[in-house]
Amino acid sequence: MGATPRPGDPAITPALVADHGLTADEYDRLVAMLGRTPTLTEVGIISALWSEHCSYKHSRPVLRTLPTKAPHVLQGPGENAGVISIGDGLAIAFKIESHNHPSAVEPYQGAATGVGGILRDVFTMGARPIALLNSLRFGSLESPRVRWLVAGVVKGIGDYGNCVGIPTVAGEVVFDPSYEGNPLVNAMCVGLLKESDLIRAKAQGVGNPVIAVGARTGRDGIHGAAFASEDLSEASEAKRPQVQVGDPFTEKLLLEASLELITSGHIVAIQDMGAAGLTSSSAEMAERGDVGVTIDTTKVPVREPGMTPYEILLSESQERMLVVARRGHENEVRAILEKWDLVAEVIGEVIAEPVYRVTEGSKVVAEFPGSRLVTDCPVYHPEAREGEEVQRLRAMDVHAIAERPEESDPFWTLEQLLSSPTIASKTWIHRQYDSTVRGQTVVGPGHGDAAVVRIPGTTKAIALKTDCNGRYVYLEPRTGGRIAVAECARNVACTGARPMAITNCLNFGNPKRPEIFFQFREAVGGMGDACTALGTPVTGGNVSFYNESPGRAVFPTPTIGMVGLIDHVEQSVGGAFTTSGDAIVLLGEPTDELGASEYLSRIHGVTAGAPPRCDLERERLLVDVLLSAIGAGLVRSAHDCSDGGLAVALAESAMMNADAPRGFSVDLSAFTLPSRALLFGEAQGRVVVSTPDPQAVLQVAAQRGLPAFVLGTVGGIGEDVAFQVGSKRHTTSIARLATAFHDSIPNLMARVAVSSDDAAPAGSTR
Amino acid sequence: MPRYRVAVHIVPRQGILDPQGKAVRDALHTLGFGSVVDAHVGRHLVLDVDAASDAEATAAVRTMCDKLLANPVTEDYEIAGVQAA
Amino acid sequence: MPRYRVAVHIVPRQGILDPQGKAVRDALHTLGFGSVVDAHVGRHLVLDVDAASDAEATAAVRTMCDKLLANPVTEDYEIAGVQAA
Amino acid sequence: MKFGIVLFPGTNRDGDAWDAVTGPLGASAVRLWHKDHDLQGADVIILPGGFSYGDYLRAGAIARFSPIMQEVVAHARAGGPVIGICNGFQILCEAHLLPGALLRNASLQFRSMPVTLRVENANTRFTNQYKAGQLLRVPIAHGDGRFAIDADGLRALEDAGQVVFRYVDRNGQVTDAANPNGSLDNIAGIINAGGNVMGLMPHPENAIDPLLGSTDGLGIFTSILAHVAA
Ligand SMILES: Nc1ncnc2c1ncn2[C@@H]1O[C@H](COP(=O)(O)OP(=O)(O)O)[C@@H](O)[C@H]1O
Ligand SMILES: [Mg+2]
Repeated sequence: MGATPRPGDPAITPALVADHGLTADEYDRLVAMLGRTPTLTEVGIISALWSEHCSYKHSRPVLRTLPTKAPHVLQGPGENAGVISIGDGLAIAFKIESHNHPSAVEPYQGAATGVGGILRDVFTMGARPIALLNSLRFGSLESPRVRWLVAGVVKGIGDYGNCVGIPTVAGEVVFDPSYEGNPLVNAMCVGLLKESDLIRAKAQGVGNPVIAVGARTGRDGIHGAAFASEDLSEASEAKRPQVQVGDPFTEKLLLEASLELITSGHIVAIQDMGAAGLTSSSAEMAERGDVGVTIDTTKVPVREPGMTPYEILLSESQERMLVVARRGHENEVRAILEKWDLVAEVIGEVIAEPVYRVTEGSKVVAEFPGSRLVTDCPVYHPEAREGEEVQRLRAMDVHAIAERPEESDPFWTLEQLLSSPTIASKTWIHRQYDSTVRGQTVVGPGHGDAAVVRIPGTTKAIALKTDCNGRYVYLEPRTGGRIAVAECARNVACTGARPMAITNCLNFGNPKRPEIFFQFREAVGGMGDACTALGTPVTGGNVSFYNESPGRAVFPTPTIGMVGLIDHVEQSVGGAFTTSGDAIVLLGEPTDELGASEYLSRIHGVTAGAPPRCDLERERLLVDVLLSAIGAGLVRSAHDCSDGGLAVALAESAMMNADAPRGFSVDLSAFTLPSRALLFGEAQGRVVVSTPDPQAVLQVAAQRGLPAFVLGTVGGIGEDVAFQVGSKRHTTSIARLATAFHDSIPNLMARVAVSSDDAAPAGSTR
Repeated sequence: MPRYRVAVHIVPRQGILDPQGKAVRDALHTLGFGSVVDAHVGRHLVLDVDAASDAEATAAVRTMCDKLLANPVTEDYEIAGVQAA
Repeated sequence: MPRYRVAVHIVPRQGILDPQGKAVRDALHTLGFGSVVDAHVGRHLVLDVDAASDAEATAAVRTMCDKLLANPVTEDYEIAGVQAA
Repeated sequence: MKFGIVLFPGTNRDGDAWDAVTGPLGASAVRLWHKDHDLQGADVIILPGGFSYGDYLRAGAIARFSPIMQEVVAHARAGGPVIGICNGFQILCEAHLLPGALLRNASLQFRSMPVTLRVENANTRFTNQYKAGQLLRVPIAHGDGRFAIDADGLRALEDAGQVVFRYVDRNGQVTDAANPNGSLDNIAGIINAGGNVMGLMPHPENAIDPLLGSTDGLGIFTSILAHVAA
């Protein structure tokens, strides 16, 4: 047999092939695979499967270098989500994914459907989602368009997760002009399952029915996957109708129905119809199971009449699943879906013959040999060469930049940094996210370096965080990649959790440009170094290339999402000082490093210098010291030094609890560094802890050879803040710092979120 | 200057998922209103505008819809009526 | 049986705070549309109904509004139009 | 003593309510499916939080017509206790078991944060373990929590002591800043004239564990038990 064109199909011309984002070489490859001219439907299928988004054609060889194994890893990369064991027969499934391009075009729906997709990736593993996180990058909040994006994205994330009833517990938001035209919206989901319920998306069992489950298929998002693989441009604006609308209510029903299906024993495999919809889900399930599959598009429940096989296969309608059931159990599957008011239709079958075949009724409209349509995907090894501009910026002597006169008051500088939107309180954002639903959130957003979520029925909890400093990665990709992992591990360890594993979302520009591919290769290398050193294997992730707007790429942003484990939840700690009279201890030591800092960017408008050194051995020691000290009950709060350095970390600990900001006093005169490096430099491997027993903490550090210093004392609520730097003593009120930190983003967002050249409503009008 | 009351309908674009419309239709069916074949939910805006004429008021509201009130990605709008206010 | 398309407006009752209307008005002012004196936002429902006549279709939709579509405590509704669908 | 926790499509805080009554209270509970007509012998009905039917038309509007709600209404009319939390409160208003309505937050944004509540009436079967004027720290998480009612209705509520909780600041004062959603007179929770049906927007079921920051919500559930024991 073989597929034949449908009446009315356009001829396969070079222009049509190019419209599908296929190169001439890729087209030749397709023709060679088939041994004939492809049909339009086949061109559509291949354009989706061989898009960057689905095929990883530029990234696969580099990703292979990452460490992925450890005894606790039950499922590494290659499935819908990674899975690690946390003991007691329980496991955690987790994954992060980008929805950058859809969010740039329609922030509300783009972000909402991003959350929907990542939830499905987790519950298709048999896990019940228990937490959501998000990692966001925007341009400057001074821009009305950016405010419109922020308002829409935040509302979209909130509305979706809130409705499904999964708490959003942590995240990060960074503002930098490099993201102006191309925001990043990465969503992470974490789920809990019994190890015995783990299910994989592998089609099995000849004769087993293939069933479409959930929402009906409409014409939305056709070619979304190919769209995510292009630079944003005028042309992509014109593709706007491809935006998909999410329905979190249906998602909630689908979640319950899917989990019930999985535990029922009536199905053998389940997979989300995500990017490239039915095509990629069915082809990937067949490839993993090493079987053939047939699909009849006339059986697929559709939302609109007259849909062609091409449209049905490539639709990205949301809230749909593909299921392989046990033969003879179709009615049981239907009954479960009906209970949740959803539809299930048998649309195909697993077959022995090694083909992937699509029919429209009895007529074959697409047919590929074996699993070759997945495995024969092209792989590219682009050239990698560091850009000269970056080399020049990195080599700049940032210490030669003169201080501004106002800097003689370190609290002026601190105020500027605390009100920098990247550092300032994100409460305006996360108060729109339900963080308490499910009743297990021990440390929620804004209260600690990582979220802490309790595991019911055990004494355990998991700690969760996303992190990445794109400026570091830009200026020195390998170091930046290492720091992203190390900072995440520090954040997780600050709650008392042992870092266990990571997922990652690699947001980069166009990989065909040598300087971008250099960033990618080096950053992934750095990430791998850190994962090996810290014992946190990579269990999955997502690559998002082409994050560019005309003329510039975003900062390379390999976002890390980490899971840590706490054995005794009552030992976990938050980030805020709690008790007057506690000693403030610095674990790790300051260095004379200023490069790539928020200080340079905010105070001097400079993105330059080398990022701080990252000593992975030291980072590992720091994690160990934190865990021993917290485990011994010595620590009342822990907060790492990151953007803005030591001074910002101290101030944040003092006022993280917005209702009860505390004064404190520190004496830094023992350090002989230039004061701005001491206060605002971003030396790695440091954590500020508060403790009733500083000597014991120093001893724990000394046993492991980690430098540690008693800096001062925590004060009372509303008391003053004092810094002794060199021979000078500076004091200010905590209220001044708290205002800078807490009011910055609300004040900016209070300005109208649309500009006259933006043709779209603020989320607030709906 | 005279004042006009302009009414605008903003509706989900054809072919775009309308979860609200679906919820309404399903609920009406459950309540026994089987005669409802389809339902869509949009917004109904009423704007009071100062303008020299009703044509000018309508033109101004059109511009507002293009710039702010309707989401060009997912919605269509239509001026439903103009009258002196 | 013939099919009718019935349009319904559901609006916040007078005297009840309309924050959406206020948000729309404020946003329009900031965008430079100072001529907008007031704005109100309600819902616009379009129902396709099988009925013997347009009068019957309208009556059916009224019942739906009383029962489900409008909240008698806070909202008013009005049948905005009926036409053969 | 048995709690019946109703599950509508889109309900998502059923587990939280379950944990609150079966955990610290040690009471028994059953889940009640929206398509059923059977309260399974439950003494107290909880309508938990969530987004029943997506809240797509109006929060709570569609759930009100579920088969199980006929039984809940009958139970309430017979004087049986019913408590609606968040979406449950919205459903009770839509079902006319409680007066008024809950509209979109005045900020037009969802609000998830701890609030301070003042107990206005400690003389109900849901609040007898509190003292009048006592301040509670309890989280909220809702987008449609703005309580609205006409002037006569408001006066009737006030006169009969049917306002049970109000949003206040840390000092117990009713202020605009302490009002998270624009509710009329900072009303956070009310009870019916018969004293057996209560609705509130905040989540007492998420304030039952010191590890999660507050145990102030527990009093509602212990009050119910105390009332039955009395
Ligand atoms: N988008 C977001 N969603 C939820 N929580 C967030 C978000 N952004 C920041 N947070 C929370 O705010 C706090 C501060 O975040 P961040 O500035 O990244 O921490 P750090 O001080 O370690 O750099 C954390 O508790 C974090 O989880
Ligand atoms: Mg950070």
